Amino acid sequence: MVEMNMAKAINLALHEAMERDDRVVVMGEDVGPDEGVFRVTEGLWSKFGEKRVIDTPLAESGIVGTAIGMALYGMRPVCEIQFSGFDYYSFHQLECHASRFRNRTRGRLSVPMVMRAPYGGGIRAIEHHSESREAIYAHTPGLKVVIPSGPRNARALLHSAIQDADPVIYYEPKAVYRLFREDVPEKMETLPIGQAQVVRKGKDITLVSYGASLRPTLEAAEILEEDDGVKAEVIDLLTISPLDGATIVDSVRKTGRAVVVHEGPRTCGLAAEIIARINEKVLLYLEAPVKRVTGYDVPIPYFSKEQAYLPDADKVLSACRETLSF
Amino acid sequence: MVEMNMAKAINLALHEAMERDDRVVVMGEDVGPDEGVFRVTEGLWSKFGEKRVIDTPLAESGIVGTAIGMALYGMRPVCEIQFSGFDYYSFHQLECHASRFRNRTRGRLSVPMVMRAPYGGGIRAIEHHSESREAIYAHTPGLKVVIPSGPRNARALLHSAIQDADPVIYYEPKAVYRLFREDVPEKMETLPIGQAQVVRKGKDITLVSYGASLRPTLEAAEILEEDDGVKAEVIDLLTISPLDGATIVDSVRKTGRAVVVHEGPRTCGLAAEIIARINEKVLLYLEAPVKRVTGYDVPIPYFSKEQAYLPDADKVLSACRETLSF
Amino acid sequence: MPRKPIELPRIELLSILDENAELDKALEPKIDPAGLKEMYRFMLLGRRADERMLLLQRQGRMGTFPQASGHEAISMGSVYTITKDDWHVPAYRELAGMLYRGWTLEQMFLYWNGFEEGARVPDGVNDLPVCVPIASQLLHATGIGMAMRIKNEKKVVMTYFGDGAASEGDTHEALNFASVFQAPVVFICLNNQYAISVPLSKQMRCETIAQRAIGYGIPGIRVDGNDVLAVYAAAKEAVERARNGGGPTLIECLTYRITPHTTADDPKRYRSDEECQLWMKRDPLLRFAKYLEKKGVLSEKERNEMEAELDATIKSAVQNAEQMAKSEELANPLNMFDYLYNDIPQSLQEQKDELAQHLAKKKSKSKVHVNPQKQPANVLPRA
Amino acid sequence: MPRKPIELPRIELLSILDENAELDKALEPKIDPAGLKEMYRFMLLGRRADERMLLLQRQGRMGTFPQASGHEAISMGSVYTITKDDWHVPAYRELAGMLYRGWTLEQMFLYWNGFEEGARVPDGVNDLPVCVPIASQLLHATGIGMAMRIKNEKKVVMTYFGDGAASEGDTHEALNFASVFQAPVVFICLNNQYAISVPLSKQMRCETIAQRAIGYGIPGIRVDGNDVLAVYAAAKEAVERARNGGGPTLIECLTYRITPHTTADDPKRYRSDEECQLWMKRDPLLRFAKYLEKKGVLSEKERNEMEAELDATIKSAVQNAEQMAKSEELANPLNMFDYLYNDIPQSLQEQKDELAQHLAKKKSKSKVHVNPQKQPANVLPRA
Ligand SMILES: Cc1ncc(C[n+]2csc(CCOP(=O)(O)OP(=O)(O)O)c2C)c(N)n1
Ligand SMILES: Cc1ncc(C[n+]2csc(CCOP(=O)(O)OP(=O)(O)O)c2C)c(N)n1
Ligand SMILES: [Mg+2]
Ligand SMILES: [Mg+2]
Repeated sequence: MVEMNMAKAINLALHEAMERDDRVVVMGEDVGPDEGVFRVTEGLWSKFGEKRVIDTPLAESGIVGTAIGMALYGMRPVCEIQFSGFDYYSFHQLECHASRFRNRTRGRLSVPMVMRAPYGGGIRAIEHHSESREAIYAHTPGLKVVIPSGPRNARALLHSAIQDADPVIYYEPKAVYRLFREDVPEKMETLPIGQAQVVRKGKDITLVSYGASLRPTLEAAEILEEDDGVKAEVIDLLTISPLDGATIVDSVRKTGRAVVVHEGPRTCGLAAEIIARINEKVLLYLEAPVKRVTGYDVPIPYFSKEQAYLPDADKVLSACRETLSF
Repeated sequence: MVEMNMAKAINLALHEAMERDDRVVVMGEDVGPDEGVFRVTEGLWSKFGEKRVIDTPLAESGIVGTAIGMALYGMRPVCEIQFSGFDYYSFHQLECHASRFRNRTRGRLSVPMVMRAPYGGGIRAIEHHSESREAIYAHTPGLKVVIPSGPRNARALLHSAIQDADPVIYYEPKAVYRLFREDVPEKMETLPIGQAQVVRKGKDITLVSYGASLRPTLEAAEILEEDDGVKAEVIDLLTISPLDGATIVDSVRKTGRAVVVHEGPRTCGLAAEIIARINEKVLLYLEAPVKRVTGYDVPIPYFSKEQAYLPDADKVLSACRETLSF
Repeated sequence: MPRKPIELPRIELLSILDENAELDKALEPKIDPAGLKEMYRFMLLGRRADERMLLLQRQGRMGTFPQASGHEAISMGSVYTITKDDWHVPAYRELAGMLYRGWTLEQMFLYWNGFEEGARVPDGVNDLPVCVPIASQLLHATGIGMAMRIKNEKKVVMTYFGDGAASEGDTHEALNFASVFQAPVVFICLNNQYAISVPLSKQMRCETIAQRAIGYGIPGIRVDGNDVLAVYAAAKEAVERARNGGGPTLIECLTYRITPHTTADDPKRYRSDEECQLWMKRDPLLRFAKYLEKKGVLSEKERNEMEAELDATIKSAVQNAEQMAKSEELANPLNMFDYLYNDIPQSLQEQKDELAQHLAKKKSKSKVHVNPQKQPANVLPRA
Repeated sequence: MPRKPIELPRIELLSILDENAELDKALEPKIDPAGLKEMYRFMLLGRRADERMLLLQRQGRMGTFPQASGHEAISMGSVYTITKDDWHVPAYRELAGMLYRGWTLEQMFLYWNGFEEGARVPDGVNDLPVCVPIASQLLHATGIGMAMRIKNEKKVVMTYFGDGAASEGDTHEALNFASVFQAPVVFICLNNQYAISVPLSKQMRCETIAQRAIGYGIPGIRVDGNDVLAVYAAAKEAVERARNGGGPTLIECLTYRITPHTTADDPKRYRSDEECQLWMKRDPLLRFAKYLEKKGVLSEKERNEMEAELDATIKSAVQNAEQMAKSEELANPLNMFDYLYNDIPQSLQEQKDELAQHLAKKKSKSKVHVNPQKQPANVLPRA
């Protein structure tokens, strides 16, 4: 076991993946000598050289489009979009091609690529550097969307993403990059994509979250236990597409109450889908409406006020108490 | 009253809007002498000339980006993306700018533009010509998303969209363009954006739909009455963002049962949001889970099999019966 | 220092076999008779298949499709310069070239008739399928070329786009990436002077598309796109350069779209018939046929025999395709779920079961309610 | 016809006041003393404000921001050629030009400190605010220019982008639209040879960015970006052409980013200090100051007085900005809901109420749970 933060853990996974599989290439803006604006590609360029660690021109569609070509040719490109707020520039390449080639060619061709991007707020960045629009990718058939919440699962999931036969959007909660450290095993490990984790057992209420929102959610769960003697079960989705409905549904069947927490906008966000799944499978077990603690339907404000936009333990706490006393 | 189909009604609205307001310009690929690949811009170029009816180069981001500039300058651009399956090319311009300029400049600047695009399947077109991804725009704060269902509301809503102070995505159900004719009043009329319509009164179950899916939904409602003696209330959303939750909720409070119908993919689609709203406001009135009759989470198949992908009266009917006998 | 002009590379125009089949001997490429015959054969096959598809479309036996007639010299002249190990990344008017690369006529018919199976790249063929989103394929071609460089392989990629496609941001990004990474990609621009109804003059204001190469520091040339020898010569030079590490080339092939944009388009709305007639006379096949005849490679008699034989092939391919379309494998809507992911996710399996049940119920029912299978013809999109 | 080269327009290099302040008299633009003084004044104001923001940032009183020092000649030399009725569409290193156009120092400080109010275009100012998504603003500038043409107005748009931005598809689309519609737009490329860490050589392989103009059939020129007279001369020519219906121009201004990309960047990782030192000597202000001194327009003494006066202005602006930041109007998070739409939709009002309740509850509570306001410095993004 080695203790490290999430940025380091993702960096470790990239080193490991490039060592074990020379089809893996890393590409993006400033991923080379600069080692990424968050240092996530540290040491890669000096170790693997500019043929496999590629500083690209400043063009997101170019990055994703050429990565698709490389993947079609048998490489395993891991491309980085510097901030998720700029991946709209390449969305047509993902929707029209990365997500469709296997289906279009009846399985003859596939696009085993990973698109990494730091997402979310909380680091006092300028406009367009704090977006959380993972729902757009969850709404795009043919893609998988993975969002880690800590160093250990970040490293394991990135390996799974790189090894996956299909394109994976890997969103990195940038506020968590250096927020805390965690033990990561020496031995390389993976985690199944499409499987959520119950990270806290409980019987009274189900809290569903992922990425950066997981921590305030867990914080709230602890306060609930201390102050209210309520045992909350907390689910960390880890993959938001394909969504692990079963784990959510099983928990709600038991607790009858749920709160969903994410920082992306509310309308048509992940919480909506989760509520729809709960409604379809365990409606009659519900003792209260499922509450949403999410970003609001406005662009995340400039950083002087971003904290008011983001879900925090207090918001989750109030939502839980309202749900419990419904 | 004049009887006309939807394509003609939209064309009429464009003529009327350009006549009454010379700030209105129409721009896009083949909207000029060719009068649009669906003939929706018929007669505009010859009447208003190439300064106001602009054939653009083949570049969607260019079309939307320059339309934003025109709107910032005080024009009222109505730009056309030839098929909604290509509007991803310009999504960054909408997300980063059209939806944000008013907020960014604290109301000093605004982007009163309309982006028109034919959406949806059912016309035996080739790949990328049958998409239905309106949820992406509904998930984008700062935009409004309008989807008419027939000639009369199409014409009225387009006027409202063009007169709106903020950017409006106006999705045209291409399968409905020439599917039926309807009386349209001589006098120009508008319809409030953000207001759904109860197009069929009922007490037993609420059917919510919009765009091309409205017809199979109505068909199902009629069969329900004939064959099952069930009175279904049918809501035509007309605007999907901002969503008129109140009209839906009021109906469900009365019926206790609901089915939502749209052709876009299911996960994180509009139906999910509608279910979330119902859950938040009238959970305790529900006597059965709200069912979703939607496109599946796969790209709409090539046209030989598209009908199996699309919602049809049979699918809605089965969903209603399951909901009623739950 | 006063105002000082910078040095710029040359952009040339190339024509070898002109519209009267006059040959510029000095520039005539060396292609053996068998090769010349093969090139003509696939140009003719493409032409005849295209014409047959038009008839089928009129009979309601084929969907809307973009006609390829008139673009055969560009497709065959370029594709003939690469090997099976090289890659071919078409847009959608490369019918002749795709058939040469190993795509079957059956697939072409199935593709334009709404079956994904028509886009399944044949085993052993290093092609991408037809690409509908304009210009997007150029980045795939560039990525493939970048991968070839990374792997130190001496392969090349031949890719295609139109004059309208030249306006898309993806085209700029592809040319720049290819230039920066010296990817072995040959960019063939089919400048047929129209993007549906939009003429070149509304698409751009530069005299040639070839001169855009200057902005990427790569070689650029404009050739007569109805002159298969000129296309071949320019492509061969570019392929050799690319294969030897010389990076990408932009080849603009000037031609004219003598057909409607697609079977749903009506050119009378936006251009004169004279213009079209003028270009009809420049037909790449007529010109090439004369050359082959003069050269004693292919007599008129042999040409007619070839045509009869190809027509027979096409006829049976149509029958096969229509048979295949009825097969359980192709006709079953449930297959829409089977190829999206390597393994189908649980929630998607549930959706498949949902549709399966629905279809079963429907079969077993008398009273059926479905969307009108056929729309009035005029709702067909014209693009 | 054999291979025949086509004729190409000239692309020129222009420098008037070289790095040793040697003047090319023949090319010296005519600007009256007051004008020259004003240009220098805003260049200096921009420089001093930039330097002050750096200090504030180090003290944690300012967010991450992209430094503008070194780019003053490009910004002022170009913006000084347009009138208040013309439009100014900056990227994010046009601090000097924005201040000249009427943006207040307070706004600049507020903007980079996380307040939208810093992006509120002052009344009567025809500018767009700072644009973060690279190259996207070029299409807005082009659209504005197209609108001016439609309205038959003799106005122009001056817009800016970087050498990295030149790689974006939007830049291509903007240049092509401007060319096709002959929009009165002057495209100023700040070629400072780096896009964060990526040097020009990895960004493109063409010798100049100016030569891309050839691909759009518009005039292009490369000027010394540290020579305010050269920038002014080129911009003035382009503005006059645009104003008279001559369409867009691409002006590449060659300079160097003597600062880090932003306050979060560390250039030592990717470039040598020597390179930077070399360019420091070419500072546009030093050069311009010498010229003004020789010309007797501005003595060293006057310069120092000007600097002292500007520093005082900056000092009080900082205080004002920090006061404003505390005001209820700017500090209240609920204002995030107030400017998105002309009228707030019902569902959004409900969300506003939800947050209002939450904030109220929080105020009235002792035990508060919030996300850590401050992250460890090293999570700050470096772009
Ligand atoms: C991104 C995108 N936008 C629009 C379309 C619709 N469309 C199909 S072909 C075409 C014109 C293409 O013109 P050009 O590139 O010159 O190719 P050509 O058809 O003339 O061979 C258009 C606008 C599309 N398929 N993709
Ligand atoms: C679309 C987009 N991609 C990436 C970024 C992150 N980013 C900000 S500045 C920058 C480099 C810009 O380089 P250049 O265009 O040369 O301008 P400069 O900063 O050198 O003035 C990058 C990659 C962004 N803001 N927008
Ligand atoms: Mg064309
Ligand atoms: Mg730069």
